[in-house]
Amino acid sequence: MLNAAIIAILVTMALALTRAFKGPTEYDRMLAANAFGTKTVLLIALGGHALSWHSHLDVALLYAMVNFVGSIAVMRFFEHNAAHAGTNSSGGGT
Amino acid sequence: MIAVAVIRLRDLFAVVMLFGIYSFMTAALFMDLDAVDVAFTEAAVGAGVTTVLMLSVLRLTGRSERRPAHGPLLPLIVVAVTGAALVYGTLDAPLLGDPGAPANQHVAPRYIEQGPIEVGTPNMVTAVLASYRGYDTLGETVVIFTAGLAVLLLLGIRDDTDALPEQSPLLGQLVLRVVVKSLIPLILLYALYVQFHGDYGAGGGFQAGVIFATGFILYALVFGHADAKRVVPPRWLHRLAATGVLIYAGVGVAPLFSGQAFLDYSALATDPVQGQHLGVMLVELGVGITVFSIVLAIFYALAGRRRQM
Amino acid sequence: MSLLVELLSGALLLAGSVLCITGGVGLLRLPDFFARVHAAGLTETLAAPLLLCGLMLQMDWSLDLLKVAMIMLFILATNPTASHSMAGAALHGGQRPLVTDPDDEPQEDKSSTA
Amino acid sequence: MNELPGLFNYWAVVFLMMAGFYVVISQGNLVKKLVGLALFQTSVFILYISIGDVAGGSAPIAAAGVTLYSNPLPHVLILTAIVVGVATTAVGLALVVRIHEAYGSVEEDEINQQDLAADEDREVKASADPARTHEDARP
Repeated sequence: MLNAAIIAILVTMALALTRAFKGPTEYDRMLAANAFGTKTVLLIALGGHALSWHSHLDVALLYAMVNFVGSIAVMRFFEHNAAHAGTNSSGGGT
Repeated sequence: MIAVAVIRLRDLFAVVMLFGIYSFMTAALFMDLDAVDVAFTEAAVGAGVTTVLMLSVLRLTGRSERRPAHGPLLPLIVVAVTGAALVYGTLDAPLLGDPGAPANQHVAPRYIEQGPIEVGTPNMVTAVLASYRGYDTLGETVVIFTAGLAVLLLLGIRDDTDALPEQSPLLGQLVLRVVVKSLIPLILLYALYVQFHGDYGAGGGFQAGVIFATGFILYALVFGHADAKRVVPPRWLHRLAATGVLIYAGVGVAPLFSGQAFLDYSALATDPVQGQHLGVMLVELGVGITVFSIVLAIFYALAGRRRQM
Repeated sequence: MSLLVELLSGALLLAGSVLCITGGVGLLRLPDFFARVHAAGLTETLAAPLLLCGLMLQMDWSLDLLKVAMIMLFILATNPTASHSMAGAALHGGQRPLVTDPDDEPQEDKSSTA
Repeated sequence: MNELPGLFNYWAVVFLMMAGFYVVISQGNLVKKLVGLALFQTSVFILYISIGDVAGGSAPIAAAGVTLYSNPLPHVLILTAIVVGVATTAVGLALVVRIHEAYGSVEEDEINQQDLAADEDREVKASADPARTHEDARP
């Protein structure tokens, strides 16, 4: 059952990756990246257990944090652009 | 993983996004290759800090620039030829996972067999990092320090807090604020755990410093730079960075007084193993402090800068 | 007892996997960004705890169990927050939810350009 | 996935390295070039780590009952290299920011053009007034 779960996570990762490549807007890419990060956390937690890696849970925990920080940074970037778009009329380009 | 690399050659913002994903994958690969510490570092650095720094630069320079300057044919040919040469070169290389490969024959067995006994830390990576190759690590710490100095020199050291009246645009989101506020202590606690547990499990000064800095970067992202600078003034950071290097070098100098070699921690206590342990811990602390303050200072310098035109 | 735990863990893992894939498909197939946010955010927030609970049931008592709990807590706290503020950012950045049927979209485009 | 046939890791590394190399030499945007450099860097990391891997070994953390560990030395080298790498990338980014402030662009050819234009400007001035260039050259 663990294996089935791992395969499911891998499939979802692939789907998220496709969305990240296609992503018509940047927001889609960001969403996909976030989903991908979460899936990586799960993959390492489950896969590490299945393959009995050493201290995989530390890494998974760290990933969860870093993923969140990354998303926040991206959002801040967007909001900044949006604020600039109001004055510049062009969304952040030079 | 390979696919990521290929399709990544596109729009600038997407590139940074995908680079984050790519970092995650690299780190997962490192896990698979039994390099726990490296995966740890790559995750903290590649996916977190690099993304944040790149984004703050994109904010400054604009992201829509994209123009193929000349035809891709010539670079492609160069790349293909170089790649072919390299592939040809690998044909003689030892197979993946071969215990008899030359790289695994020379000094590694000694580190593996003697490390836990001589240094007293179960994590051999920490032992090698701080004790056997202490000189290297001192050098790396100094390099990081120098890089931080270079960034500060390029971007200016003034901390004009009042020059940044802009509030963080994310400040308006109540949910985010509350969650982040409650998460930051956890992150910092975890960083301390990584720092001091590095002797036994994955972790150590480099990772802990980065995670600690990540906590503050998160704070700065959500609550704005002015607030973050009030919590950790840049002035302190500059001093902290120097302090970290000094701790390391000081630990190295201390044995000289009792007639031992530079960075020979055995002289720090009466029992050599205990001395080693103490030395490793202090050195890791120095590294952690330096890395933390340099990463945060770089972040302040890059992200606190306003667009000039 | 152990059989029960095993079964329970298996069921949780299976449910988690199904949700996970659902979320992935939703992420790929739904027509606009806000629908995708809801697909990804909602399923992930449930799938992750399910999977991690399933994992916890298979593990022995140790510090690792606490770590899994921490991961779960972390995902539970950060994931909805991230989705929420992503949707907020998108709305702020000029994205509007697609309220009409996606099949009507081309016509609407034409009328707006005309 | 340790069962992957022998040399695959090197090929993956070479591929990644070449992808990074290609980005560096073919793209005009300086930020993009830095990303390419980072890609190149990671490929080297992977090379080292895969060299240090030992089939069937466990992570180099001493544990009871484990006798085969993977090689800790590459791990140490790469561990420090990653952090140093991010520091150097930061220096590069800082340079890019300064360049952007000085030239108003981060595209290589635009910067070159501006440089050329500035040079020509100077030459024109110099040919118009040879005596002044002499003075300029002395200090």
